[in-house]
Parts: sequence; C-alpha cells; structure tokens
Amino acid sequence: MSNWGTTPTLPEILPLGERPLAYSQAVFEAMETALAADERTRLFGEGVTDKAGTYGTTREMAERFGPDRVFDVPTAEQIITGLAIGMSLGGLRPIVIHPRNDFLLVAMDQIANHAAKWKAMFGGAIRLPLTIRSVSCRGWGSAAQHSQALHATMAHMPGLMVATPFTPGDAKGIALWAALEAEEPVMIMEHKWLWNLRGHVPAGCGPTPPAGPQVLRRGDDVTIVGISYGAADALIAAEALAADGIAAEVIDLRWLKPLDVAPIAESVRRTGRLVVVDTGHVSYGAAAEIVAATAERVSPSAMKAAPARVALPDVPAPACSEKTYYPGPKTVADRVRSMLRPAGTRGGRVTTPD
Amino acid sequence: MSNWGTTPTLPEILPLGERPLAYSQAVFEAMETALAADERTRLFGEGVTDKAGTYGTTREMAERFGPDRVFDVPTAEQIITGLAIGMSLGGLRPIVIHPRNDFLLVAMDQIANHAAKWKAMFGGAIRLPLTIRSVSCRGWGSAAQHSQALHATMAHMPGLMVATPFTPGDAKGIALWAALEAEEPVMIMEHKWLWNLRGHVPAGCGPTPPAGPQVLRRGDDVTIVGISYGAADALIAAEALAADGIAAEVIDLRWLKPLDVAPIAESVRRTGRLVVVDTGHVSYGAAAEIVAATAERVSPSAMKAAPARVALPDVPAPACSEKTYYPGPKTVADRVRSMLRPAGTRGGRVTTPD
Amino acid sequence: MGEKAGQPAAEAGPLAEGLYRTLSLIRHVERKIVEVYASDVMQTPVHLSIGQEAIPTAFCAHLNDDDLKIGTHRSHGLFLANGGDPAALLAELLGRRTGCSGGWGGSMHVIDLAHGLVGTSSIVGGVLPIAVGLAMAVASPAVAAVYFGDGAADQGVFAESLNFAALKRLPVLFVCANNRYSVYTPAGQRRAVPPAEVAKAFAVRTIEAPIEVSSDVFALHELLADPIAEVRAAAGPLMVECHTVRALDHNGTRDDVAAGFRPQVERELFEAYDPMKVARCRMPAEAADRIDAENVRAVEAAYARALAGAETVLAFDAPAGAAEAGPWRKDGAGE
Amino acid sequence: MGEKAGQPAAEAGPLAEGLYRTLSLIRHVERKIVEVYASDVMQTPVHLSIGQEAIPTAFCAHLNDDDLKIGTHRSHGLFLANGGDPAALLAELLGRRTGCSGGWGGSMHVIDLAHGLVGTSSIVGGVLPIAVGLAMAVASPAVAAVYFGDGAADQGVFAESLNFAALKRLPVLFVCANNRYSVYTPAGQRRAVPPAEVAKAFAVRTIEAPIEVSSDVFALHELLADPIAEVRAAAGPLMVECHTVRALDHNGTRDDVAAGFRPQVERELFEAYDPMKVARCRMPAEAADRIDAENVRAVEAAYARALAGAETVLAFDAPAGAAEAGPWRKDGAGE
Ligand SMILES: Cc1ncc(C[n+]2csc(CCOP(=O)(O)OP(=O)(O)O)c2C)c(N)n1
Ligand SMILES: Cc1ncc(C[n+]2csc(CCOP(=O)(O)OP(=O)(O)O)c2C)c(N)n1
Ligand SMILES: [Mg+2]
Ligand SMILES: [Mg+2]
Repeated sequence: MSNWGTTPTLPEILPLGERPLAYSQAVFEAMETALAADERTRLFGEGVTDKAGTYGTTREMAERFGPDRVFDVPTAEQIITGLAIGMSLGGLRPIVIHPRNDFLLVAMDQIANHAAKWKAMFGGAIRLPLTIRSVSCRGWGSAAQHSQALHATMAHMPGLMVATPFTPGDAKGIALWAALEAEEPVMIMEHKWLWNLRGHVPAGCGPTPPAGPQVLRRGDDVTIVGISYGAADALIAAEALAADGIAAEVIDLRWLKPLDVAPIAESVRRTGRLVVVDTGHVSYGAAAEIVAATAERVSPSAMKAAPARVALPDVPAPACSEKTYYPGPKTVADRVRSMLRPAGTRGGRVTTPD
Repeated sequence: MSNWGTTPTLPEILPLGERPLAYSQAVFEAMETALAADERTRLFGEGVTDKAGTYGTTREMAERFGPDRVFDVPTAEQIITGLAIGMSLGGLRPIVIHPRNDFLLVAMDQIANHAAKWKAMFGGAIRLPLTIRSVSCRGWGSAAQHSQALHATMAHMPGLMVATPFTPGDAKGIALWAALEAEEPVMIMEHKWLWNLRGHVPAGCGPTPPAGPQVLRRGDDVTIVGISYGAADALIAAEALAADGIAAEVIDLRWLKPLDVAPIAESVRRTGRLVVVDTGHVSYGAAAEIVAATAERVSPSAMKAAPARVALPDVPAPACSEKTYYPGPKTVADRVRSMLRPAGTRGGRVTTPD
Repeated sequence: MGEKAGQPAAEAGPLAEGLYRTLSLIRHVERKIVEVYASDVMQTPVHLSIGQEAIPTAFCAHLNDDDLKIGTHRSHGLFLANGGDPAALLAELLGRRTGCSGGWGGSMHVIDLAHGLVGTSSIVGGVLPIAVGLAMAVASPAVAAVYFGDGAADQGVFAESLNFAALKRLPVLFVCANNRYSVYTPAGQRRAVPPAEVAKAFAVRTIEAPIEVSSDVFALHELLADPIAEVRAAAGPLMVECHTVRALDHNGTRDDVAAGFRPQVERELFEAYDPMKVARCRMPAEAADRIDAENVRAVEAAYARALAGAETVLAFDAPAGAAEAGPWRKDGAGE
Repeated sequence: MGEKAGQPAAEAGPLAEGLYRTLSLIRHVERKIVEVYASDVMQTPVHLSIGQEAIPTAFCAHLNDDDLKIGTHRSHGLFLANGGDPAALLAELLGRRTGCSGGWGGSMHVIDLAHGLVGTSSIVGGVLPIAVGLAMAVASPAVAAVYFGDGAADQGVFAESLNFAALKRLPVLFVCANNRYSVYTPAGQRRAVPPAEVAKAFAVRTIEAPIEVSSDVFALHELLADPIAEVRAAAGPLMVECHTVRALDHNGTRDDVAAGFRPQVERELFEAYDPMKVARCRMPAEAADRIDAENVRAVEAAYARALAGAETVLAFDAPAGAAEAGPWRKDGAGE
C-alpha cells in the first residue's frame, strides 16, 4: 500500500513556538524562498518536477519559477552533480538534490574530488557555492542500498561543509544560508524520518550560517549528543530517563563540518558522561569523531564513565528485522543506565566495553 | 626529472630477518604467487601490463600468465570495478588495482553499494571474494586530487575488509590471503612511501588472514598507534623519544576492518597515553575510530592524559609547502612530549585540546 | 516455469504453452502481491512488472541455468521467467527466512543461484558493468544477461559496459525494457536519443523491438532466437531494446496514471499492449484458461507456503569494527 | 598571445602570425620546463603538450574571455593559448605565491579567471560534466569549452555529458585531443570505437580532424571557424576529435619511446607531424624566426619573473573539524 511505507509521526519533542511547521514544509519554504530571493539560484535533481516533488519539498516549483531554473534530469548522478559544479563556477547558485544518500556514491568523484577540492586547488582564487540536499532513509524494507546515512563519509572530505539539520527551523535556515549566502559547497543531509517532525519555523527569509551544537534539553547526569534523527531518539530517551531520576543533557550536533566541539566538551566536563547517537554505521562514523574530539579536550579525570556510541551495527541494512537492526530511544536509555551503574557491570548493544 | 618525484628511502626501522625485501618487491611476489597458485585469479587495472607495471608490482605478469588472466583496461573505474564484481560472482578470484586512492571515488558506487553489500543483500547466499589494491600517494606536488588516503572512507562501509599493511611481510601475506582465501571483498590500501621499506618477507605462498594490531616496539610511557605509513613516522619518533628517556610503545594497526582494539586498549591501560598517527585527514578519519574505540574500552581513570591524533589537516593537499602540510616523526614526538608535560601546558599542531 | 527451448514460437503446442505459462505466472504472482499489499503484510517497496512481462519471459526462454543473469529493482518477472520458485519470491517479500534472500533483500534483491541468477541491484545502472564481468567468468557456450530499464541507460556506466563488451567481444546480452520512464520522469526530459543508439555507436549488434513486438511474447521470443544463439556462438554482445509500458505505479500498487503522475496515454498504451491480452488473442482460449487456472492454484499454494516460513529475526550485537560475518552466522539464515 | 580572431587562417599576415606566436610560445615555455626540470626546481608532475600544441592554439583563437573553459592534467597549452601569462604558469610550477593558483595547484591545476579559464582537474573525465554546467551558466553568445584526452572519453561520464548537452542544445565545445594513449595504454586495449562515434550517437555535431589537420594550426583553425560560430549561434554542442601525438613521456620530460614505454612509430609520427615544423613550412621563415626569437626572450623574462616570486609557505594549525577557510586566510596567498 504505502510507498516505501509511511514516515512515522513523531511525538511533539520540540517547542512549537508561534509558527509550528513540519520539517518537510520548512524545507519547502526554504526552496521557494531561495528561488524567489536570488535569480541565480537553480533547483534540480531526479524527480524534482514530478508530482511527488522530492517528498513534497519541490512541488510546483518548476511551474512557479520556470523550467530554466527548476528542472528534472537524467538518472545519472555524475552529470547531475557536475552540472551543478559548472553552474556554480559560472556564477550561478545551484541547489541539487540527490533523493537518497545511497545515490551520492555514484557522484562521489564529482562531490569529493571536484566540488570539495576546487577552491583549495586554485589557492582560493575561485569560490564554489553549491547546495547539495540529500535524504537518508530507513525502513519498509529499503534494504542495504536504500538506507545509508553517509554524512560521516562527506564530513571526512575537506572542502565540504556538512549539516545535519534536526529542527524544522534549522532545516529552513541552513538551506537558505547554503542556497543564498554560502561560498563553499554545503551538503545538507536530511532524514526522511524527520519529515513530520514539528517545530518553530520563522517566517520569511532568514538564512542561518553554520553554528555550534545546540542544547535541546538541560541535564547534569549525562550528555547525549544526537546527530540528525539521532537527536529524536535522544530526546525521547531523555524523557524516559527523567522518569528514573536521571537528568540527561541533549545536544543536537547540527553541523559536522565545521565542527564546534567546545559546547559538547563543556557539557561533558559537567556531566562526566557522553553518549553519541548517530544514524550511520558505528565504525569510522560520525560518532567516533565526536567521542574522539571530546576525549582530546576533556581531561580524563573529569570523566565518570567511558564514553559510548549508539549507532547502526557494522552490517548493511537488511530488508527484514528492522526492529532489531535500528537502535531507538530504548537503546539510548539503556546505554545511559548501564553507564550510571557501577563500573564492571556495564554492557551494551552496539559497543561492548571490555 | 623524477616522475612524481622519487619515493623516499626509509631508514632500516624493521627487523630484516633472513629474507629482507622491499615492500614493492613483497607485493610483486604476492601477485606472482597468487597467479601461479590459483587458475581462477585475474589481475587487471590501469597500466597493469605497461612497462612501468603498477610501480613495478605487476611487471611482466601478462607475459607470464597470459593476456586472458592479466590485462589492461579502459580509463573507466566503474567498469573496471564492476568487471571484478561480476567475475567474482561468476566464480573467479579477481585482483583489481586502482593506482591511486583518489580514483576509488569514481568507483565508489561499485565498491560501496555493490561489492560491499552483495553478500548481505542476499542473506549470505552468495560470496564475493575480491581483492582491490589501491595506493595512497603523497609529495612532489601531487596536489589535492592525487594525494588522498581513503582507508577510513572504505572502513566505514560495512561489508568491506580493509587492510593497511605496513611491513613488507604483511604486504605479501595479506595480499595472498585476499587473493587466494578471502570470501569477502578485501581492500588493500598500500602507501607509495612504503615502496622502499625493507623487512623480512617469508618465501613461498604464505597467506596471512586478518589479525590484530602488532606491537613493533615495546614501551611503557605512551602508546603510539600507526596506520599505514603513520607507523614509520611513529617508529622514527619512538627512536627520538628514547634519546629523551621516553619509552614509546609502537603498534601497527594492520587491519581497519575487522578491527581488533583489544591489544591497543591493553597497551593504553598500561601506558595511560595514546597517540594515533594516520595518513588520512584528521576529522572523521581512522584515527578518530581508534581513539573512540579505545576510550570506550579503557576506564578514564587509567588515562594519564587526553588522547591525541596526528594526521592530515582538514584541508585538501596543496601542491606546494608539503613540508608544513604533512606531519612527520617530529610532529609525533612533539605531541608525545607535550603530553608528558604537566597538564595546562599542552599544545599541538593538528588538534589543540582546550 | 521458464521453458528452455529454442524453436520458433507457435500459437499452440508445448512451446507456446510454456511461454504463456510463464507470462501468466508472473502476472498472477504480481496480482497476488497487489491483492495483499494494502494489508502491509509485505513491508518492502515493490516494483511490479505488469505490462512488461513478455520481455523476461521471451529472453529467459532462450537461456539456461549455466547462463548467468543479473537484474534490477524491477526483477520479479526476471526471477520467475528464469525458473525461480514463486514461493521463495513471495517469502522474500514477506521477510521470511525461506525467502530467496533469507529476508535480507526484499523485493529489490532477489537471487536464485540454482538457475544462474546471481542477484539484482536497486542502484540504477549498477549491474551493467557487473554483467560484463559475469561474461568474463562464464565458460562458452554460456552467456551473461542483464535485464535493465531505460533509466539505467542514462548512467554513463552503460557506455562503459557496452564499450568493454564490444572491445573484448564478450557474450553479454543487454536487455533493456524501455518503458520511457524513470520513476515519473519521461524520456524526453532525460535522453537525447534512445538507448539503442548508444549500443550501435559501440558497434554492438542491436535489435529494437517496438511495443507491438515486445508485448507479444511469441513474436519477441522468435525475434530473439537467432541473435541469442549467435551470442552463444561467440559473436560478441547483443543489445535488445524493448519498447514497453508499465501498468501501475513505479513503486507500490497504485494506479499512478489515475493519480496524475503519468499521462492518460500510458494507460491507453497498456490497454492496447497488455501482453496477457495480446498472448490470449493468439492462443486457443481453452489452453489459456487452463493455464491461468493452474497458475492461480500454483500462486495460492506458493503464497501459503511462503506465509508458513518463519519470519527472519536477526540479532545485531557485534561490537564496533568487528568482522561483518557475525550477524547472519548468529541467525543462521544466511549460511 | 591567444589571438582572438575569426577570419580564416593564412600563411602570412597578422592572423597567421598570431597563431604561430601562440604555438611557438607554448613550445618555448615547455622547452624551458624540460630544460630546468632535471634540477628538481619544479616539484610537480608535468604533463607536456609538446606535439599537441596546435589544438588548443586553434580552438582558443575562436574563443574570447567571456567563454568559459576548463581542462585537464595536460593544460599548459590550454592555459597559454587562452591568453594566460607564462610567468603565472611557470611560477605555479615553481610553487610560488605568484603562481596562477597561488602554488596550491602545481602543473595539473591552473586557472585564469580573467580569461575565462575556470580551472583544470587531474581526475580523468571529471571536467566533462562540469563543462556542461558551465554552458548552462554562460549568457549567449558565450560558450563553454572543454579540452580533454581520449582517456577521458573512456569514462562513462563522457556519454552523460554528451547526452545532456544534446538534450538541452547547450553551447558546449568538446575538444578531444586523441593521442591514442592513456598513460602507456594504447586505444586498442581500451576502446571499441573512437570517441567521435559516441558523440555522433547522441546526435552531437561531430568533426574529426586527422593528424594532418590537427598538427596544422592554420588548417585546424580554419576548419573550426564556422562550426564554433554555429555553437555560438545556439546550434547546440559540437564535438571535435583531433588526432594527435604526444612527443614525450606521459608525465615528466623523458623520451618514453626511447625508454621502451611506447613503440617507435610514435616517435616517427611526431617527427612527421610536429606542429611547429608543419607551421614553419607554411610560414615565411623570417616571420617564424622573428617570432621564435621574441618568444625565447619572453619565456626567459617570464621565468625570471616567476623565480622572483616568493615561495608559498603555508601554516596548518587549524584544529580538527574546523572550517576549511582557515589555512589560506592565514597565508594570504589564496585570498
Ligand atoms: C543510482 C540511482 N539513482 C536513482 C535511483 C532512484 N530510482 C529507483 S528506480 C528508478 C527508475 C529507474 O528507471 P528505469 O531504469 O527505466 O527502470 P524502471 O523503473 O522504469 O523499470 C530510479 C531513478 C536509484 N535507485 N539509483
Ligand atoms: C579517474 C582517473 N583515473 C586514472 C587516472 C590516472 N591518469 C592520469 S592521466 C591519465 C591518462 C589520461 O589519458 P587522456 O585522457 O587520453 O589524456 P592524455 O594524458 O593522453 O593527454 C591517467 C589514466 C586519473 N588521473 N584519473
Ligand atoms: Mg524505465
Ligand atoms: Mg590520451
């Protein structure tokens, strides 16, 4: 029945403010606002002009802004991405969409060898503003080739800015900044399971430049850093932990590159405990960077427990058994609880300290 | 004059044993031994049959084993890699060479979406033995697109085994294991600056399956983990540190995937200090995984200092100013020295704890 | 299923009945999927072959188990035409351990090694170079075959694959089902020329089957007989572009024309060139009815068998960085 | 340098002298590189244009500063034919802050925004789709041009780029210098058909220049005049395949034929079709000698200027994960 299943409806985990909107609607607003604000913007990608309109985020844009500025493309990720790079070098401000992270792998040469390196290769003589939106998906048997979250792969490549907006407000503000003001390639790594998440979204055109991680919830017992949809798991876990009398601080990473670890380190110095919740595979992933960068900055003597990661196991996603494959709020909460237990009794689901 | 400059001649930092060979000669022996040992092996890649013969490691193989088993290919990394996958699924044991890590990015879809995932996607019903050799290069103004070390990117993809052989003995044994015995895709990430490194290489056909990190030098003051050429910097630094009375333990990581952190954790529990030396970019790189995985396993109370990474800055490699761009033994030694200084006076080159 | 004969098609007799049996089986299996899909019992994105079934039916009838085949996200038809067990396919869609991929693959990743199907990929174009590699591994007179869509031909790797197959004169059968759509994006927004032109440029022998032929399983089967025999006789690669039409949504079971995602003309094309209708016109009604009835029973039985399989439930407690071998060893499903 | 005229070539007169001046400049700059390279003063992998200089000279003469150009690892000729300052090129090879890329790029990454050269890539084939994007950004009558080798045409993205340019009728000039080698791998081991055939398949207007024409700067310039004017007049993309020969090693300054890396016939081809010799045969000797002498002086002066530039020395103390903007801000070279 459902096309790739339905996107889950999340509980209200964010303050709704005066103008609550769903995440997908926030992205839609960013697209229409960017196209209206600057003649140089272009919007394209597979299915951008079809009736589905990239999960609704590009619907009717071609009709409104014309087929020269908003268009569909061949099923060929190299030319799609190369087009965007050339347009940028020629003075335009392209927004290109790869509807799934998995397809980015077809375009890796254009993204990582070209877009990322162009500025450096010429000593900064030229700028390459370019917005690449890509969505990480999961569930409904998407299986190994349609479930990847590749933000860590991108963030490892110098020359790319990489955002994982979690709040609808950030989804809009970051996309606007990338599309209208950035001077570098910006990869916006969205997550399909956030489409229905509601939160406050300012009206109008308010681009928000890269910023450090934001504290979503205050607490003194443990610092939980959430990346992308991981922040949702973290917030829901924090609520459950609160019932047990455990006060978790929840931090939304927001930007992987540039990375501002200071606020996380500060929080961890206070709580003495760190759990990172990520949507990618655990090994050599984004959570490793957060743990490592924090460990470099926080004196070991300030730590009350070894840090931990909650992320996908190092196995490609199966079409079946997704409930046991994906960690969730319970995994996060259990991890925190075991961390608060006396040393020696620890145990975990994904990573097992010995 | 020099083609891409000359590969440096390293000091004798390894025990030479009874049969000392250069690294490139060890790889050459692995290739010829594998081709002779199993009719199903194939060897191909750009320039494999030309007179240069992939830095000498494939020289004259086509003449000896015939053009059906050893052949040159179009300059098209997708078909090169896809060919290897299809040959493997059809029962052969291909060895494919991508002469630079940078070119792997053109083949990322075949490597990460296909080779890596095929076994899992079919529930293990089929195996995909496949050896991918790729060389990381540096120096002589290779610049941003010819200097990458992408082992962390590969190791983040479940389904790939990833080796970074450092000793000539491992270079031969691991290649033989991958080519003759592995049942999964194995990526062998070589480093051009190791070509001239000499060490003991057993004669004959001795495949060595994945193994944990190996201790190259014993010491109780600090654990230095070297990845690929990073182990050379670490060994040279350890020698310099010994002159200052600092006893460094040097560990060669060998395999990124599967990763056996236990020996590293054990060493760090004893030394209380960890420095990881990597040839890739620092952020979201392999060193982050080693630091994070160690931090998860070693009680913070066992740590005498915060861990540190010595790796490439998060900037694409410039053609110029390579001396300031690449860390070296001195960077490693300085990092260790600052770690042994009383807290508060620390400082570093690549990562600056605050 | 999957008649393995080489004679020309006839309107009656065992060959024609065999072709019709396969065609009808694919249709009935997919009708069954449509029937149950609304209940969410199959939690996997299905890309149905309805409208396109004559293509895999026709070419697979010229192939045997030694030939290696590979396909895409839309491979139910390929799996069944190649002789695959409908129960193993349905079990896969149901996420069962008895599924052809142990439940790991779902609809987009089916495999049947016993019949030479080495798998299917949901990355558009990804299998094209792999098929060329298969052709380097098979022993003559076996061939490699890849079944793909026009969207896959948009990818540059299509050209790389044609070039290498032509260069080495490899026995690769490229079968393109050109339904003129990649999801909802029509060819006119994607391609300057049809896929066949690219193959011709690389001097690959190329056959273009108009929809009149591609929808007629007997005609298409006959058209391909000699050319496939020549591939087998080491004449080098063959490209077949089959013009066709997709009956339902790109993914799922909705009528996407009614929902406004593709124009009305697509529905009319299907009405005119529904391969089941076309075949029935050329068959004795009695034979067609009999075979359909047998297939209905076979599909019901297969579905019941599929439902009876145990759900795949996996454990993922491998530590970070461990070898990937762990998880399915634990479950046992994949070994 | 880089005469910007549209008239047909002649054996004498300002147009012919302009073409010869550019051709000779490229040769003299590269001879200077060969002269000094053994001393290791240029620590960057050089891919020389010697033997192929007539190609960039001819097509760049039809382009102007509003046209956007992009090239590959072998782009000294493109840079100079496009009007680039020889001192900026040489300084780049010497790793100086005054280099066209501030020392960051070296030989493979040259840029000259003032003249519309947006850069060059050392990833074979990588610039082809970027050129198509450039064509979407330029304002008519400006065009985009990409200069690449036959190895780049091996990559699938070549087909993707041709397809999209043809589909949207974009003003892209694809100029392929086909020296029949990718490093030391000859076309026969790589390609079933020449690059031009692929372009024709996509209905891209295609011109094939045999080596007799490609080595004759006047003839090639004339051949391209009308076709390039038509691209400018919005007739859609143009593919030009120029057959040519590389005089020296793929990379570096060695005679790779003498060293046994390519067969002797390559050397003979260069002897027969050295574009400098060919041009001099068609020029008054006095004019050729005069221009050569001027170029020798110009190159010496440029080299002296290049040597006088400060070496690029960078500081890399950015903390892990910091924005990439840092380092070259510090040095100032890149701003
Ligand atoms: C590399 C890649 N890009 C995009 C997609 C999204 N996608 C899935 S199926 C499909 C349509 C492919 O069209 P075609 O090859 O003609 O096959 P059809 O669905 O028409 O049978 C697309 C674009 C994908 N799976 N892989
Ligand atoms: C993607 C990629 N693969 C391989 C290489 C290695 N390489 C550098 S130059 C070159 C030859 C390319 O040949 P061609 O495009 O004909 O240009 P030419 O050198 O002949 O001018 C190759 C294979 C590369 N740089 N990039
Ligand atoms: Mg299609
Ligand atoms: Mg060439």
